[in-house]
Amino acid sequence: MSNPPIIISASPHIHSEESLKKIMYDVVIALVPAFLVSLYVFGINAFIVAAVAVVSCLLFEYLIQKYLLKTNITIWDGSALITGILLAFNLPSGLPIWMVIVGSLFAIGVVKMSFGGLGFNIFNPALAARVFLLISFPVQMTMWPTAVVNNTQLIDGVTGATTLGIIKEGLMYGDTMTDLSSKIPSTLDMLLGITGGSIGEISALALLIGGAYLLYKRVISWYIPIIMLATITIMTGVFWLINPEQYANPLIQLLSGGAILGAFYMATDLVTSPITKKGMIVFAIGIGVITVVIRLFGAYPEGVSFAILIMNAFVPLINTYFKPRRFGSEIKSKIL
Amino acid sequence: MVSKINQKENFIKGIVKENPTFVLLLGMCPTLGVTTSAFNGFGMGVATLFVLVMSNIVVSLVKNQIPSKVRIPAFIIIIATFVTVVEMVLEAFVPFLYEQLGIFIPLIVVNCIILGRAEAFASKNDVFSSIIDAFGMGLGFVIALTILGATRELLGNGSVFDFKLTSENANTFIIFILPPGAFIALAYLTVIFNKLTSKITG
Amino acid sequence: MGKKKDTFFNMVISLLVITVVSGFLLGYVNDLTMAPKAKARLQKKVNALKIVLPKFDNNPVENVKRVKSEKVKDSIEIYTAYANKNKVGIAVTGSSEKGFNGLVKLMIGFKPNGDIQDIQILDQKETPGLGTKMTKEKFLKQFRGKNPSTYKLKVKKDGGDIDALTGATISSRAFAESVQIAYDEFVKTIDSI
Amino acid sequence: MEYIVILIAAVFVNNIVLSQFLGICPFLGVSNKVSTSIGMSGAVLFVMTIATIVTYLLYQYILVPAGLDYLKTISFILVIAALVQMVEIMLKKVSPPLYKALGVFLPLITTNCAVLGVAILALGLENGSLLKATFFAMANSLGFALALILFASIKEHLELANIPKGMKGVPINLLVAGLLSLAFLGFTGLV
Repeated sequence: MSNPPIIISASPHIHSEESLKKIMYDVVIALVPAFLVSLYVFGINAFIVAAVAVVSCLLFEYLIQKYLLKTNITIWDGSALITGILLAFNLPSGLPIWMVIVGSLFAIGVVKMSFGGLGFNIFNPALAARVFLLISFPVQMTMWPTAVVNNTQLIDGVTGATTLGIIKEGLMYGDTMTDLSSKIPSTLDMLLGITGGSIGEISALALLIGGAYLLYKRVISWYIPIIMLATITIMTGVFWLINPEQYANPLIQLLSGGAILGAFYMATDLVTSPITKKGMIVFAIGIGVITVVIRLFGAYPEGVSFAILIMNAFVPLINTYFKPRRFGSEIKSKIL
Repeated sequence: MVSKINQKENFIKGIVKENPTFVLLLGMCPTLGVTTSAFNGFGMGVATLFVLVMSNIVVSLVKNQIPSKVRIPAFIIIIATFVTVVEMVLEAFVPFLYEQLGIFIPLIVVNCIILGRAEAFASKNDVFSSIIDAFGMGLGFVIALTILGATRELLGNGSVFDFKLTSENANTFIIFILPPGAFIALAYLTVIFNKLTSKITG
Repeated sequence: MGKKKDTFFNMVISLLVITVVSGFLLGYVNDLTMAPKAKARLQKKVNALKIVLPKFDNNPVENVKRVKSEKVKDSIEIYTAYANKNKVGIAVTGSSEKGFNGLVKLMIGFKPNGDIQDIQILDQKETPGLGTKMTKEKFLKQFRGKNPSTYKLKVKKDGGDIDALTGATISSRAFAESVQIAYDEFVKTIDSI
Repeated sequence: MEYIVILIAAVFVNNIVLSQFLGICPFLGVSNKVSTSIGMSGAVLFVMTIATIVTYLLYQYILVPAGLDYLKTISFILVIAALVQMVEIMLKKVSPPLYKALGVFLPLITTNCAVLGVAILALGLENGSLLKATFFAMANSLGFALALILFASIKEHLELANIPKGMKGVPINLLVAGLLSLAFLGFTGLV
C-alpha cells in the first residue's frame, strides 16, 4: 500500500492509520447495543435501513474516490461505515429506501468528499444528511412506528409522533403537561427504548452502555457528552421549576429525542469538534443551549441535530480562540 | 474613437468566458434570492438585462460629458433611474412578478454587474460595442438565472416553468426551494459550468 | 475627444443635469404608470372576489366595510355582492398569525345562507411543498358548499371535519382558524347589511 | 419584547445573509480572514445604521409628504454612496491601520445590497418608528457580522484542507454557505 502524502491539517491530528481504525471500530462496537434494541423494537426494517445506509455510504465513497477524485481508496478506514450507521440511527425505520440512499449521497458526496474527505469536513456528515432529509421530506422523516404498550413489538404502518413531538404539539394547543402525561411513554419505556423515534435514539440505556465503553476505551473524553447533557438538564430544569405545566421535566428531555445519541456519538466526532478542553466545554454548552432553545421555542420538536451542526460551524472559531498551548515562543505578531 | 472590437467575441464573452454568475460571481444576491422557480429567475434576468442595456447606452453616450471624479455617482443615478422605471412598469403590468421579486427589484441598482459594466466597458467604448457588451453580459445573466431557477424548481417542486413533470404527490426535495438549496445548487452548477467550459475552451 | 475637466463647476453641472433629467423622466413614467398600478392593485382583489362570490353586477370594492377585530392585526374586510339588486353573497377576509411562518390571510365568499362559496388565499408564507399545498384544489374543495354552522372548522385531530394537509397540521389549523374568524364576522354582519 | 423578536429574527431566524441573501458579495469576497471580517462587520454596522436613520427620515419627512416616494431607490442609493465616502475619509484619519486593512472593500459597501436592502426593509416594519428602524438596522448588521465572521473562520480552516480541484474557490464557499444556512433552519419558528 502506498503511503498517503503528509497531511497538514488543523484537526484532528490522526496519529496513524492503525489507531484511527481502532478508534472507528471501537465506535462501531459501542453502537451495537442500541442497534440490537432497535432490531428488537422495529424488526427487520431497522436492519434494512441500516444495511442500505452503510452499503451506499461505502459505495459512494468508493465511486467518488475512484472516478471523480482519482485518489487512494480509503473506504475501509471505518469512517464511511460509521457515517452510514449514524445516518441510519437518525432515520425512522419506515423511511423509503431511496431516501436513505439520497441521504447517504448527501453525507458522503456533499458534506464529506466535497471538502476533501475525512479530516477536512466542517460538518458532521450523518447529521447534515439527516437535516437535509428532514427538511426535504418532513412527512416521511417524522413518521415513526408507534409502540404498542403491552406487546413490545410494533405494528407495521401504525405511526405516530415522538415524545417530543407530542409535547410540542400538545403545549402549542393549550394542553398542560398533566394532560399530556398519559400520552407520553413512561420513563422506564424511554430508558429501555419502547417508544417511537429514530432507529438509534430510542433506548437511552443501550446508548449509555455504549457511551460508557467509549469513555472506558478513551475514544472520547467526558467533557463534551457530560457537559452537553448537564446543560440540557440545568436549562430545562429551570424552565420546569418555573412552570411545570408548560415545560417538560429534565428527565423527559434527557431521555427523549436524540440527546444521548448526539452527546456521545455525534458531538464527540473528532473531526468536527474542538481540540482543546476549554474549546470542548464551550462547544458542549453551546450545543446544550441551542438544543433547549429549539426544543422549547422553535418550530421543530427536536433540536439536537441542528444544535450540533450549528456548533460544528463554530469549531474553527473556537479553535482559534482556545489554541492548544504550544511549546516554545509565544510571540504573536499583531497586525492591527 | 474607432472600434476595433470583434463584436462576436464581445457578445459571446458575457455568456461563456466572463459569465457574470458562474465565472465573475457578480450579482449574487438576486441570483440566489429569486431563483425559486425558472420563471422568477428568467424575469429577474430580463429586468436586469434591460437596466444593463439602457444604462450602458446612456453611459457610453454621456461618458465624455462627465468629469471622472463624479463619474461613479453619475453612473449610479443613471442606473437607479432605469431601475425605478423597471420597478414601476413591473408593478403596473406584471404585478405577479413584481410581488415575487419583491425587494430584489430595487436592489438591481446595487447589482455589481451593472455598475461594473458601466465602469469597465461603457465608459470607455462606443455605443454600439456597449450595447453588444450589455446584451452579452445580460444574456449570460438571464441564462444563468434561468438554469438555476429551473434546477431548483425541478428538484424542489418537480416542475419547470410551472410545467409539472412529476406526479402531484411525488416527493420532491423541498430544500431546493429554501435558502440552503440555493447555495448548494449554485455550488454544483458552477462546478459543472466550469467543467464544460474548460472542455470547450481547452 | 477630450473628457470634461474635473473642475468644481463641471462636476456640479454634470451631476445636476443628470439628476434633473432623471427626475423628470421618473416623474413622467410615474404619471404614465400611476393608473395601471392602481388598477393592478385593485385587480388582485377583484379577481379574488370574482372567484369566491357568485356572479354579481355591482362593484363590491366600492362599498367595502372594514371592521376592527381583536383576533386579527389589520381589519377584517367585508364585501357585499349584488345581482339585480339582490344580495347574492358576502366575501370576508380572515387571517391567522398561527401559521408555520406567521400570517395566513384568506378571502372567503359566503352565500347569504352562510354556505361557503369558495376560498382564495391572499397571503401565506408557509413551507413550500407542505403548508403551501393549502392553495391546491384537493385541500380547498373540502370547504366548498359547506356551512360552518354545521361543518366544524377544525382539523380532524382536534375533533373537527377538516382533513389536514399531510405534514402541515399547523398550517391547516391556521387556515381553519382564518375561515372561522371570517365566518364569525359574517354571522355578525349578515343582518345589518 | 418586540425588540427582542426583531433581534432574534435578524440574527438567527431570518439571517440577512444566510436566509435573505443580502450582502452575499462581501460575504463571499471579503471574508477570507477573521480579522478582516470583524473590521468589515464594524464598517457595515456603522454605515447600515446611519444609512437607515437618514433614509428613514428622508422617506417619512420629505419623499412621502412631497408625493415623491417613487424616488426612493435613487435617493437612498445616493445617500448610501455619500455616507460611505464620509466613512472612508473619517477612517483614513482616525484609524489608518483599519483603513489599510479594509482598503479596497470599503467602497464595496456602496454596492453591498445589504445596506440598501435593510434601508428599504426598515420602511416596511410593523408600527414602524425611527427607533425601531434604527434597531432593525443594528440587529441586521449583527446578523451580517455573525455570518461573515463564522464564514471567515471556516475559510481560514479550509485553507489547510485538501479540497478537490473542481470544488476549489467559489463552489466550496457556496457549499459552506449552504450548509450553514441548512443548520440555521433549526431556528425556524423561534419568533
